[in-house]
This record gives sequence, structure tokens and C-alpha cells, in this order.
Amino acid sequence: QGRGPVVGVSWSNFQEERWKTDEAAIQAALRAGGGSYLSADAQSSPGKQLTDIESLLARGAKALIVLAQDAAAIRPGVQKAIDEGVPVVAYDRLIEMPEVFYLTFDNVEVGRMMARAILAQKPQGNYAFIKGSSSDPNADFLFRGSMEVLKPHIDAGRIRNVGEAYTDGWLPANAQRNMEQMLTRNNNRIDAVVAANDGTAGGAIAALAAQGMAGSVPVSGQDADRAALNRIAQGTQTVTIWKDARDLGKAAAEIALRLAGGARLAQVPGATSWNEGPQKRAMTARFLAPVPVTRDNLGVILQAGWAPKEAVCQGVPAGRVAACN
Amino acid sequence: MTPLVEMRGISIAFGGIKAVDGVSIDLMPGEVVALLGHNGAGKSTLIKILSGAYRADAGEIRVRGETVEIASPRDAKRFGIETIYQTLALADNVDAAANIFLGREIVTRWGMLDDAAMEAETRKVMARLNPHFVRFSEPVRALSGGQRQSVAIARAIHFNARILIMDEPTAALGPAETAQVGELVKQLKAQGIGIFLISHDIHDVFDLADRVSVMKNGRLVGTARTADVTKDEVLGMIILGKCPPGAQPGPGAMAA
Amino acid sequence: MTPLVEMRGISIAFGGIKAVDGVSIDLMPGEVVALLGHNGAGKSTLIKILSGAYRADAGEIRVRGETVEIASPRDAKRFGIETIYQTLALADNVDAAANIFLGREIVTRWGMLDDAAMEAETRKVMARLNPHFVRFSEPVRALSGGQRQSVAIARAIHFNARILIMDEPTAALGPAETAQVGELVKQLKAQGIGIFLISHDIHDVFDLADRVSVMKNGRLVGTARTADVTKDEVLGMIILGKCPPGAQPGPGAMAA
Amino acid sequence: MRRLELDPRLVGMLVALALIWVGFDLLSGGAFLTPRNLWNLSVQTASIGIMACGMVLVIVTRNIDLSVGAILGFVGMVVGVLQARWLPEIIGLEHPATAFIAVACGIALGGAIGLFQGTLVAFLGIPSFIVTLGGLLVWRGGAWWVTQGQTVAPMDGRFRMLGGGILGAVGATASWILAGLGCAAIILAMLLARRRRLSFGFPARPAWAQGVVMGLSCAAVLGAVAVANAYPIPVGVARRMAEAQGLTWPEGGLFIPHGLALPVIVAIGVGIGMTVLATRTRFGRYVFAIGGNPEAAELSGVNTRRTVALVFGLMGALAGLSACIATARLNAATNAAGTLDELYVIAAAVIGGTSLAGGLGTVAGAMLGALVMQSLQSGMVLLGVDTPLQNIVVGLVLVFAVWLDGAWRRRLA
Amino acid sequence: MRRLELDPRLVGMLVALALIWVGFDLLSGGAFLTPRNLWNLSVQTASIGIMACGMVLVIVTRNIDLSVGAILGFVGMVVGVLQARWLPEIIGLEHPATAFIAVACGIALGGAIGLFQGTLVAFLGIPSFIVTLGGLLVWRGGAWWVTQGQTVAPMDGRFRMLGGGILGAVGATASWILAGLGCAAIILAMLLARRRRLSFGFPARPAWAQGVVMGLSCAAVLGAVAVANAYPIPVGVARRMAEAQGLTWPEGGLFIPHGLALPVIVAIGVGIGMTVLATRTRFGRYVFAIGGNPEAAELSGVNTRRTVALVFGLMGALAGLSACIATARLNAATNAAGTLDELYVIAAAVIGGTSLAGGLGTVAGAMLGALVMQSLQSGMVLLGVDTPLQNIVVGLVLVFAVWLDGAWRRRLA
Ligand SMILES: Nc1ncnc2c1ncn2[C@@H]1O[C@H](COP(=O)(O)OP(=O)(O)OP(=O)(O)O)[C@@H](O)[C@H]1O
Ligand SMILES: Nc1ncnc2c1ncn2[C@@H]1O[C@H](COP(=O)(O)OP(=O)(O)OP(=O)(O)O)[C@@H](O)[C@H]1O
Ligand SMILES: O[C@@H]1[C@@H](O)[C@H](O)OC[C@H]1O
Ligand SMILES: [Mg+2]
Ligand SMILES: [Mg+2]
Repeated sequence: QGRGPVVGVSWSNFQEERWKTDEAAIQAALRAGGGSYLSADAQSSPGKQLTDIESLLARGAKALIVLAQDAAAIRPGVQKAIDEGVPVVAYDRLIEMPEVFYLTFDNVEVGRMMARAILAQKPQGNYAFIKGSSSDPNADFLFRGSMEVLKPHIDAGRIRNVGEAYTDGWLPANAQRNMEQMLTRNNNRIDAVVAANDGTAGGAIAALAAQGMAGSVPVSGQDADRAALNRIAQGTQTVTIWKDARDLGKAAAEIALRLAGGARLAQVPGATSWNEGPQKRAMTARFLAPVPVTRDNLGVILQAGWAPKEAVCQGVPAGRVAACN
Repeated sequence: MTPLVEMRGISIAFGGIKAVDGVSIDLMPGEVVALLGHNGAGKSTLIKILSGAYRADAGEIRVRGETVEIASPRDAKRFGIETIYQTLALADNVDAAANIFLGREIVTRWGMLDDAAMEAETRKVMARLNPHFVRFSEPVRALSGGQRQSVAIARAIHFNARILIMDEPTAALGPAETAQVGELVKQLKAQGIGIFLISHDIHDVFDLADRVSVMKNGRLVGTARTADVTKDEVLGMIILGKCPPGAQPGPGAMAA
Repeated sequence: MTPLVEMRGISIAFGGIKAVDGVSIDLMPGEVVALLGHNGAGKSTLIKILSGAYRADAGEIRVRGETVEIASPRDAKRFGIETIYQTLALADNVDAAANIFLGREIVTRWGMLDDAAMEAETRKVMARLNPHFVRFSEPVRALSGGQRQSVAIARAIHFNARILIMDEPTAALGPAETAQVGELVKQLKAQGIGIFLISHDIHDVFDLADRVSVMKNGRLVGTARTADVTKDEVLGMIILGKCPPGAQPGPGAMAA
Repeated sequence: MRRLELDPRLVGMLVALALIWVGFDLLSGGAFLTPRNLWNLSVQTASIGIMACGMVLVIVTRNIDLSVGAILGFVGMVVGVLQARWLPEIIGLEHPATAFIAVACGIALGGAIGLFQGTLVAFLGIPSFIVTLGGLLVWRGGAWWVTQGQTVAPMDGRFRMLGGGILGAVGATASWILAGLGCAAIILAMLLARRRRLSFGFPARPAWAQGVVMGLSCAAVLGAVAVANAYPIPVGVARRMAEAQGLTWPEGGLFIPHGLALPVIVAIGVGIGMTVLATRTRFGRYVFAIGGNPEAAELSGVNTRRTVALVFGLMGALAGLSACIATARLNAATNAAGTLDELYVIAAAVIGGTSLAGGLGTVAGAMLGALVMQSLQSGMVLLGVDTPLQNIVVGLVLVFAVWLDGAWRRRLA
Repeated sequence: MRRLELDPRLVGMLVALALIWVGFDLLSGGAFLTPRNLWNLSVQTASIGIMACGMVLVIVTRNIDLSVGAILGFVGMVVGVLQARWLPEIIGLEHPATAFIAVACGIALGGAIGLFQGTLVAFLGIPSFIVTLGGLLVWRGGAWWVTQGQTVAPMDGRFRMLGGGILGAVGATASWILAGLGCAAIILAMLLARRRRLSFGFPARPAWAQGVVMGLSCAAVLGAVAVANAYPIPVGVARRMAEAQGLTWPEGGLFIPHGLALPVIVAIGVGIGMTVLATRTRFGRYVFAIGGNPEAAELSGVNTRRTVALVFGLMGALAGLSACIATARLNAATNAAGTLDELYVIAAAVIGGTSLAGGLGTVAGAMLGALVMQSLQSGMVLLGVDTPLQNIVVGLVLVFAVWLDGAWRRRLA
């Protein structure tokens, strides 16, 4: 590890598959920049995350990267850091304080992308919504984005919302049970499923498979988990929104190092001003673009080296998917 | 003179089996009535109804002539009924003083427990019952069988009972300690306290009791003054259910 | 003849207090040795060391002349030592048969419990001890004090013990049941079984025991043949710790 | 009623369950008591139900196991990686032995973990709450560790049958055969037990009561299979199956029944096995005696420590089995699998009449308890209530059901 | 050692804690045993520590409360909405009474919830596991319901002092005064108790031993305050404070000590109060007697049902108080607040020597247990171990610490 500044990263919950990629990217970028890495996992608890930030500061972090479990409850911790002159990067999830640098993929946009991809497949019919965890604000952002896109179609009567359910703890098994019950209630008359991430999509698809419907009903997801990419290649999942965590992680590390070195927020390359958060406060932010991945552009993800071809194409019959040939 | 306690036609069943079946007994002030019977005859069950541990399915209880409802041990204590249970009923995890004063703790002016005062009282009463006893700060779990029994006795006699129920109080006691309890019974009797005594020791019973009531298979065989019957006659009542001429037969008496 | 059991210089302390302090006793085949002493003298603790419930801090145990390690109740049973504990040690939530056969269940050819066979055996042995007993399918929690004691006795005698420890076995028993146990002791004795009997009933002791050993405050007052001493002399040993001429004094005897 | 000598606990539970089912059916406009929903319910219950059987024994010995969900997660990941990555390299993809090896390893691994924890509890005297809370943290972390959090999918084809679904249903004929065997076993067992009691001259149920109990038991078995066979395989799949077998697709469609699901058969098997273990073997007797009075059991010569350690080992093995079922059902191994399962499993046991004070509990009750929990959860989804509100209702109904069960039991006793 | 008559449980816990602290300090290169980290640790422990005090009594009566985390979440939301939305409309924003009303309502609401649950347990005979599991679901759902999941922020300024932080620290002088009062109280209480024992002629500790114990206790109090006063307010804030008071900022900076944090003072107060309640009052005596033998307590004339109901009420009230502290600390009310807290609270009590079998436990032990848990969790972050590995290590150390404590205790006894 370098002799440069120590950067502390506070994760909200490491259980999700994607964060390991983010972490690797952050670590690599820090190493390249001469800094060293320190982390803590709040295990979905806002209280623990506050504790984590205190510990990271006590450990001598000179800059913080925070993946907030709760956008509001994180403020006292962030305030503490700022009081001590430690800059903070809000990672992936918004922390609406002007002193914080906001770096993200737009979650509402992710929701919109999921809806658009599904809509392209099934412009009309019965839609089911497998939402995220009711205790994760992102779940509502995603749902809001999807609804923005679908609202006109629902109002016009082309699309019917035949069921929506939160998924406790984002657990695939819960998503599977919820999907099973929705299928039962609608006697299998479900034409499309908007699932909030790849884990819940996997659960929903397992339920569809039990009715022989996997593959004929479009299903969305996000995170580009390997299992989901494989399902897309197999044709059982329609789309996953790929948020290239390596870019996000790398950018975050670089920004943190720069800020630790004394730079002001506005001096960060690519920084824009932005004030479209709930409280409309002026923020300095940088947005990365998420990419919807479907069977047609699976190649993109392989070329980017995000996942190995064997994993993505395992069990896919030759000639079915262009990217796997 | 009105009896201190009258129990009339008391019955209770556990899951279909009648443990006590239409039993009537009574007790005068200053009298010791011994309750006898084979194991499982229903003696403990009967007096637990009086002490508020069980509720009778049928029957009536009168205390000093008035019909009363005894729905809980708290009710019984309100009528001055104290009980030494066969199972001792001690809280194993606290010490002797805490057990003796359980439910009736001495508190200081500030409402705090006055442990020193309670320990002092405990030392006094235990000194009378069991002079070898020194383990005042151990939980009663650590006591010997006889020591535990002494604690249970101390608890019942310390609070000016008017009616005392003793269910095999000396079963675990040594000879000296047993003699002490005999003395005690005589003192309490002299103070006008009525005592129900359950015991298997026929000698003790004849030594202490004014009357005996004998139960068999949940029913009353009969009641007799100890002056009117012999030990062997009482043994006959217990073992065979045969009611001798000196006794007043109950519904459980063997048809002669 | 080598003694069946020799305990030499046994000591054990609980949190600083010496419950048993350098006690030596022995037992011959076909002999009944009564262990006497005031409440808390250390009798139960001493025999619990023999039965594997406690481990001695010091001292030696020999069974048929050989020094043995008794680290658990299983070890004791392996040497043929069966025990009736003062606290009865029953599993309250299962029935009499399950308690009696606990650890030594009868199984069918397929390795399954043979409940019917165990119940049949239980009915046989209980019929001898307590003919009134009929509650074979109730958990022992629902039994009367004497019924529970009968179950504990049945458990110890059913398995061909060579050394039997009885800690106040008749404390809760009625007169008929007590007489039964007396008979039983005589039968077992005749079969060459050695018995340690703890009891507070001096009459029973003189009736059944060949020798008495008396403890006081954890130490041995002395040992005597019942033929050589009177009841009052034994009471003197128990209460005052005074060793009469007919007895062999131990370290706990009062300096004369 | 009394002459039937039915266990009042079980009867109380059944009444509570019946009320819940009928309630949901009315509220959902008849969607609950359909073969399809009941079939789903049975599959959804399998994994928790299996673990609840083991938890009964753990709780009966006055212990608790908070680690079952984490063990499930960890074993699930190992089993997943084993069949998706390691085994294919050795014996090739979709090898017939894969499923067998995976399940065996899952059970063995779970058992080993459980036994280790049990050893800490029994021989080092560390409270089981602490050991298994530690286990929860360790194995949950371990589950993540196996693949650094990555989901592993898909699973081996044969292995997936263990998860139910269309391939994991045994079909009508096999189900009827099983039902027949089940009824025969019930009748035989009851008759043998009765003959044995009578031969010793013990009191036994009157013959008519025995007949009624036998009839009811067999009716329950046959009814369950009838329901499973009334749920047809979806048209699309049926057609594909017909085509694959070269059959022509008839006019009015084809009614191919699901029959019992494999995980359900496994769960029932476990339930029966555990009931026999708990009530008909020495081991089970020791477990209950320890729960009633640990010192008495030790003094009676029972090796209480070994017994407790084995109980935890058994619990772990069942968690391993459940891990296979849960992984097969989801067709994916995720590191979060089994999160909070410990709570549901303990709740199932307690709803089923297991006392946390020890010494009391039945395997059948625990399985019914699992069914009650699962009915509440999936019934609420069927009603389409919002999740947080769902939880409120589930909480209320749970308390109410247990109260009802208790009140009923006290009346019967 | 024996002459000091120290509680071996507490000594064992302190040894385990000391080992953990020193271990972390060595491994983290001296970052653990700094005033700053210890100060943070004390604040982080407050909320769990307060609830652990109540949980001791619940567990001592042979019950369990799984709902404390959910009650915390629900009460936190209500308290948050109360001060952020309802009260401002009535009495205006940042009104001096706001904080007081909010805390009072929080405690009352928590107490009412607890009492209700306790009533179900004590009077309807529903197992506490089920009642409070139901409570967990209901109140967690309720917490979401209050604002449909939306986080409420910010909190009232005075209210926030309850959460610690710079404004919630009482400063050096007040801390020393409190320390002085504390020492005086300790000495006075010990002397009075001693005099009383001697006046009855009972054995008491020898004078020198009494002196040593007294000295150690006072040293602990003074040491703690010294540590809190060695942690200065950060430069940025200190400068702002100086400027606000019109002072010039000196050359070498300004050393303004934090002093004790308000939530820590509250927690210590609760700990002392609960210790007195548990050991010096009738109520506490009844609680322990019920735990030792519920039937015996009832037969002795103790109103066991009322006592149990009250214990749950007290637990609820403490959860309400913790809700205020947690909300103030986060400066936001979130519906997820308190998730899993029940586990940590129960673990704290069990680590602190409370037996799940009932009848045994100390409030001080539970608070130490909370400190052990919190030390493990925040210590791991200091070490900078990989996140999932952290859990594994916490799990292992937890089991090890409890084993050590047990082994030590058995040696001392
Ligand atoms: N587990 C224990 N922990 C602490 N002290 C104990 C323990 N068991 C026994 N004692 C103490 O040891 C002493 C001897 O007890 P023991 O039970 O052996 O007496 P005993 O002679 O059997 O009396 P009894 O006639 O009353 O049964 C008593 O003072 C008792 O308080
Ligand atoms: N709680 C209970 N549940 C079921 N049966 C019980 C219960 N308590 C007592 N019994 C039964 O009631 C009958 C009478 O018991 P009880 O304890 O009154 O006998 P007892 O006369 O006191 O006998 P002992 O001399 O042995 O103490 C017994 O057959 C016993 O098994
Ligand atoms: O990427 C997702 C993240 O945005 C959400 O907060 O948690 C679940 C993840 O799948
Ligand atoms: Mg009795
Ligand atoms: Mg004894």
C-alpha cells in the first residue's frame, strides 16, 4: 500500500453481488494513485453506518467514499467528517449536502430503462412489479422511474398493473414466492415482469419456469450479475441494466484522492452542478451512464471484460446468440 | 364455637381422574387435625385447594363461618392461611432470607429492600429450627434437603398465621430438627392457631394431633379424635379404609 | 473378606465451605450401613461422590478392593452402583416407565423402543412398591410426592445393583409403602447386595442396619455396629458428636 | 372426542390452520383453496419445514440454533459451486452422479458444521445462543466468501428436481402408489401397536375409535394426493411434453397432473423419520429426558453431552438438506439465501407447541407450524396487500392463531 | 482475591473485555485505546446498552422480547414525525419544549406497547416468543406505515443533544462534577451498607478489602471522565465556536474537551436505576423469584402476572428511550432503524451472564456485554479487515470471549 492518503469506504451492505466489483475497482485506483484503502460494512443498518464512519475517521481516513444506506440518516456522520475537514464522495446513492461530491448512476433512470426495454417487448398486457426492499429508498426510485415510462400506457388502458410487491431484503427466494402467488392470483395471465434487480429477477424467472412461462414473459433486472447475463443469453431474462461498477469505483477513488489532496469540489474533472434532488439543493455531481444490456448487445459486456464468456454463454446452444459464437 | 375452617364436599379432577372426591373436613381454633392416607390419596391436592394453589371443581370453603372464594394464594394469605408445601415451593436462585420474606419483604423508609433486617430476622427464626444452619448468603439451591425444609417452615410460621397447613413438614428433617418442629406445633396450638398436619409418621400424629381425618383414593374414610382410637385402628383406616367404632365415617369408608 | 466399597479420606468443598471433610466409610457384601447426621451434615454430598454426581477434591474410592475413578454416573453404574437420590432426580416431563428405564431402555429387534414391554415391567415393579399406583401414562410431574418416590426406588432396584445407595428413600412414603421398602431392603441384603441407607428414622435404622456411621458438620463422628450401641447413644452421636464406647471414633468425634 | 385420544395440541393447530385457510379463501375470492395454490404452498413450506423438525429437538434440549439460515446460505453456495464449477471439470456437465454427490456433500457439510457447534455447546459449556449467534456471523460471512458474493447459476438438471417445479413433480401414478403405501403403513402400524398393547392387557382405544382415527389418517393422505393430482401441468409445457413424446395434441387439451412434488415427499419423509427418532428411539427418549431435567438425565446415566452435540449435528444436516432444496428451487445459489430463516424455523417450532423452556414439542406440530407461517405469508401476497401492511397482518394473525390453539388445547385437556 | 468478594461474573467479563481492547489496540497500531475511539465507543453503545438493561429482566423471568428493534423503529418514526411535522404546527419550530415532549411521548409510547405485549404474555398465556415475534412484524410494518417509508429529518436542535455529538457532550467541568458526585455516592453507599451489616453483627469484608474496592470503583469513574475530557472538539468546530463567542483564535489552536456525552450519561443513569430496581426493590426481587421458580413465586403470594406484564412495559419504555437516542444520533427517523437490534440486545444480555433459562442475570453484566459487542464491531472496522471476513472474526471472537468468561468464572468460583 502506498504512503499517500488513507481513503475510507463505508459500504451499506456487502451482500449484493455487485459491490465486490466496485471494491476491486476502488482498490486498484487507490493503489495506482498511491493511497490506501480502508472499509466498513453497515449491513443495511443506518446506525451501524454512522458508527462505521466514526471508526474510519478515527482510523485516520483523509477522504471518505460513502454508499449511504439511508440518505438522511447518514448526515450526522458526513457532517462529522466535514467538520474535521475530511471530504466526502456520495457513492451511487444521493447524500444531499452541498459539501459532498455526488457520483452516481441515476437510479430513476435505471428504472426508466428497465421499463422501456420491457415495453419494447410487450407494448400492452398485464404487468407485474417485483419491487426491491421496502426499507431501501432505491427501491422506490426505481419504481418511480419505471412508472414514469409506463404511466401514459396505463392511463390509456394498454397496460394493466396486475400486482406489485416489495421483496423483503431483496431476497430472491421472497421474490420467487411473491411471483408464484401473483401467477396464481392471475391464473398465469401475466405478460411482463418488471423486477428491480437481477437477484429478484432470478426468483421471478424460477417461478415462471414452474409454469413453463420462462422465456415467453419478458423480465427486467439490473446489475449485470453473471447469472443474469447467462439468463439473457438463454433467453429467459430480457434486460439487465449494466452500471459499470468499475468505472464508478475508479472515478470515486480518483475523486477521493484529488479531494484529499486539497482540491475543491468544482475542480474535479467532469463535475457539473446539479440541483434536482428532493430538496433541490445545489450539488456538485458527476453522472455515469448506465447501459441496458439485452441479448442483442451482450457483446458489449464481453468486450468490456465485465464477465467471462464461458460464464455468460454456459449451456447456450450454438448459433442462438450472436455474442456467444 | 364456629370452626376456623370448614371444607364441604370438595372435589377436583385432573384429566378425568378424580383426585379429591366430595371430601369434607374442618378445623377448630387451637386444634391440630392430621390428614392421613396412602400415597396419592389426595391429601396434598385437598389442602392446595385451601391454600389457593388449585381451584375446586365443586364444594364450599368457609373460614370462621363465612363462605369464601379462594382464587389465588394471595387470597388465602389474606384469610391468614399459611402453607408449608410438600414440594417446598422455594425459589432456588435466591437465598433463605429472600425466600422467607418473598411477597412480604421488609423495606426501608425509601421503599428499598432492607436486606440486613431480613437477614437478622432470618437468623433468629432459623436458629430456633436448625441451629447448624449458617449458609445465609447462598441461594437455596445449594442447601441440603433438610435445610431447604427448614427454610420452608420458617417462611410459614414467621407471619402470624391463623391457619397453618403443614404438608409433611418433617419428612427431610433430622431427629433434633423434627423435635423442634414438634415443640413449635405445640406452641402455635397454644396461641389458638389451627393446624392441618399431613404426616406419615403415626407416632408423631398421635403425639401432636387432636383429631385425624383419613383419605383413601380421593375420598374421606372418616374422622376421629385421637383419644377415641388406637394407632392400629388408624392404620386400618389408612390401609384398608375400614372405619372403627370410635370414628365418624365418611363416604369413602369401606362398607362394613 | 474384601469390602464391597471403601471410601477413604474423602473431602469436597463448595465455594470455600467444606461439605465433606476427610470421611472414611466402608460397606461389606450383604450389609446395610446407615449414614446418619443432622441436616446439612454432608451425608448426601458424600454418597453423591460415590454415585458419580460429584468429584471429590481429595480421597480414594475402592470397589471390591480396587481403586477406581468414578467420574460420572455412568462410571458408577458400570461398577454396579445404583442410587436413589434424595431429590429423586426424575425427568418430570416423561412417564414412570420412561424414568425407570432411562438410559437402559428395552428395544425391539429393530432398535425401536419397546414401550409396551417397559410398561409391563413397570407395572410389575410398581405393584410391589405401591399397589395404589395406576397413573402409568402421566408424566411424573402429575404424581404425588410418594408416587414420585416410588418411581425413584423402582428405578434403582430394577437393574440388579450390587451396591445400592438409598438417600432417605421413605421420607415421603405412607406407612404401608414404607413397610414394603423395609421388606425390600431385607430381600436385597439376603441376595448379598450392599446398601448405604440414609435415614432420619432411628427406629427404621436399628431395624434394618448392621452398622451406622454418623457425620457432623462434614466430618465423621464414628462408626458402630447397631448391636453394640443403643438408640440414645446414636442420637448422642448425631446431636452432640459424642462417640460412645461401643463405637469406633472418627476425626469428627467430640474430644471427650 | 376424548375416546379418540387425539393429541389436543395437534387438533388445536389443525383448527387454527383451517380457520386461516378458509379466511384467506373467502378474502381472496376462492383463490386460496385451489389445488394450484395448495401445491405451491406445500413446495414453499418444504425447506423451512425440514429445518423445523430439527429445531424441535434443539429446543427440547433447552437450546437454540440461530445459525440455521446462515448454514443454509453457506452450504447452498458450496453445493452450487460444486455442481456448477468443480464437478463439471472432473466428471463433466450434467453427469448423472452430480446431483447425488451434491446432495450428499450438502448434508455432510451441514452435519459437520452442526456437530462442531454442538460440541462447543455440549463439551465447552458455551451457551448455544452465543455459539450459534457466532455461527450465524461466521457462516453468513463464509457464504459470501465462497464466490465473493457472486450468484451461481444454473444448477444441474437432475439436482433441480429437488426444488419441485414441473420436473420435480412425480406425476399421478407414482403419487397414488405412495399414498397407497402410506395408508397401508398407517393401518399396519396402528394395528401392530394396538395388538401389542392388548397382548400385555393394557387399556387401548375402543375398536370404533381406532377405526375412526385410522380412517381419518388415511383420508388425509389420500386427500392430499388427490389435491396434488388435481393440479395440471400448464398447457404450454404439456403440449411441449406431448410433442417431445411424439403424441398428437388432443382437441380439449391434455390434463397431466403434477402429483406430489419431490421436495414435499422429502419433507414428509424427514417428518416421519424425525418423528420415529424422537418418539421411538433411545436417542429421542434421551433428548426429551434432557429437556425435562438435564441433571436427572445425567444422573440416570444418559450421556447428555454427546446427545446434545448430536442434536446439533442433526440440525446442521437438515439445514444442509434444506440448502439443497432451496438452491434447487431457485435454480441458483445466492449468498443471501436463508437470511432470517432461523426466525421462521424457530417460530414454526414454537407455533407447533414446542416450549422454549425445553422438554416439550412434536415434530408434526413443527411442520404444521411451518405450514401456518407459510400460509400467512403467501396468503397475504395472494390478497395483494402492501408488504409492510402484510407484516402487520401476519403478526396479528400469528399471535391470534397461537392464542386460539392454546385456548382450544386447555379446553380439550 | 477471594477476600475482595468481587462478583466473578463481572471480573470474568472485564478480563475478556480488557483482552479484546488490548488485542485490537495492538493489531490496529494503537488506534483503539485512544480517547477519541473510546469516546465514540461509549456513544455507540448507549442505545443497545439501555435496552439490554430491560432485556435482562425480561430474560430473567424466562421470557424473551424479539420486538425491541421494531419498537425502536416505530417509536423513532413517531417521535420524528412528532417533532418535525406535528409539534411545529402547534407550538412552532425549535420550541424549547419540543425535545421534552418528544422524549416523554417516546418513552410513554414504548411503555404502552410493551405493557400491551406483556399483558398478552402474562394474562392470556401466549408464549412471549410468539407475542414479540408478532410485535416485531407489526411494529416494523407500523414504522414503515407512519410515513410510507420516508425518512424524516432533521430533528429538533435540543433533541439532537440526546444523540451525543459535539452539542450533546457536556464539557469538562460538568463531567468532573458528575465524577465527583459519582465517587461520593459510591463511597457513601458502601459505607452505609457496611455500617448496617456490622450493626447487625453480620460478617463483612475486612476494612482493607473494602478500601481497595472503593478505590478501584472511584478510579474507574475518574478514569472514564479523564478519557472523555482528553478528547478535544475538532479544530473546525472549535474555531467556529470561538468565533461565535467573539474570541480570537489562538496560535496553537484551542483544546476544548468533549467531556461525557449526554446519551452515555443517560445510559449510565438507566444502568444505575435498573440495578437498584433489580436488586434493591420488591419488584426486582419478584422478578428474580419468578425466574427461579414461577410456581413457587405464585404460591408465595407474588402477583406473578402483573410483574411479568410490568417487566415488558419497562422493556418497551427503555426501547422508547433508545429510540429517542438513536433518532437523535442519526438526526433522522428512518423506518429501518433498530433492525436486528433485538439480536444485539439479547446477545448483550447473554454475554453479560444472563441465563436464557431464567433466574440469573445482572444489569451491569448486560451493559458490559453491550460494550463487548460494540467493541468487536467497531474494532474490526479499525483493523480494516475485508468486510465479510469481519463478520467471521466477530463471530469467532464472540464465542471465544464468552468461553473465556465462563472458564474464568468457574476457576474463581
Ligand atoms: N451444590 C452445592 N453447592 C454449595 N453447597 C452445597 C451444595 N450441596 C450441598 N451443599 C452444602 O453442603 C452441606 C452438606 O449438604 P448435604 O446435602 O450433603 O447434607 P445432608 O447431610 O444430606 O443433609 P440433609 O439431611 O438435610 O439431607 C450443606 O451445608 C449444604 O448447604
Ligand atoms: N397436577 C396434577 N395433574 C394430574 N394429576 C395430579 C396432579 N396432582 C396430583 N395428581 C394426582 O392426584 C392424586 C392425588 O395426589 P396428591 O398429591 O394429592 O396425593 P397425596 O395424598 O398428597 O400423596 P403423597 O402422600 O404421596 O404426598 C394422585 O394420583 C396424583 O397422581
Ligand atoms: O444495484 C442495486 C442497488 O442500487 C440497490 O440499492 O440495492 C440492490 C442493488 O441490486
Ligand atoms: Mg402429598
Ligand atoms: Mg441429604
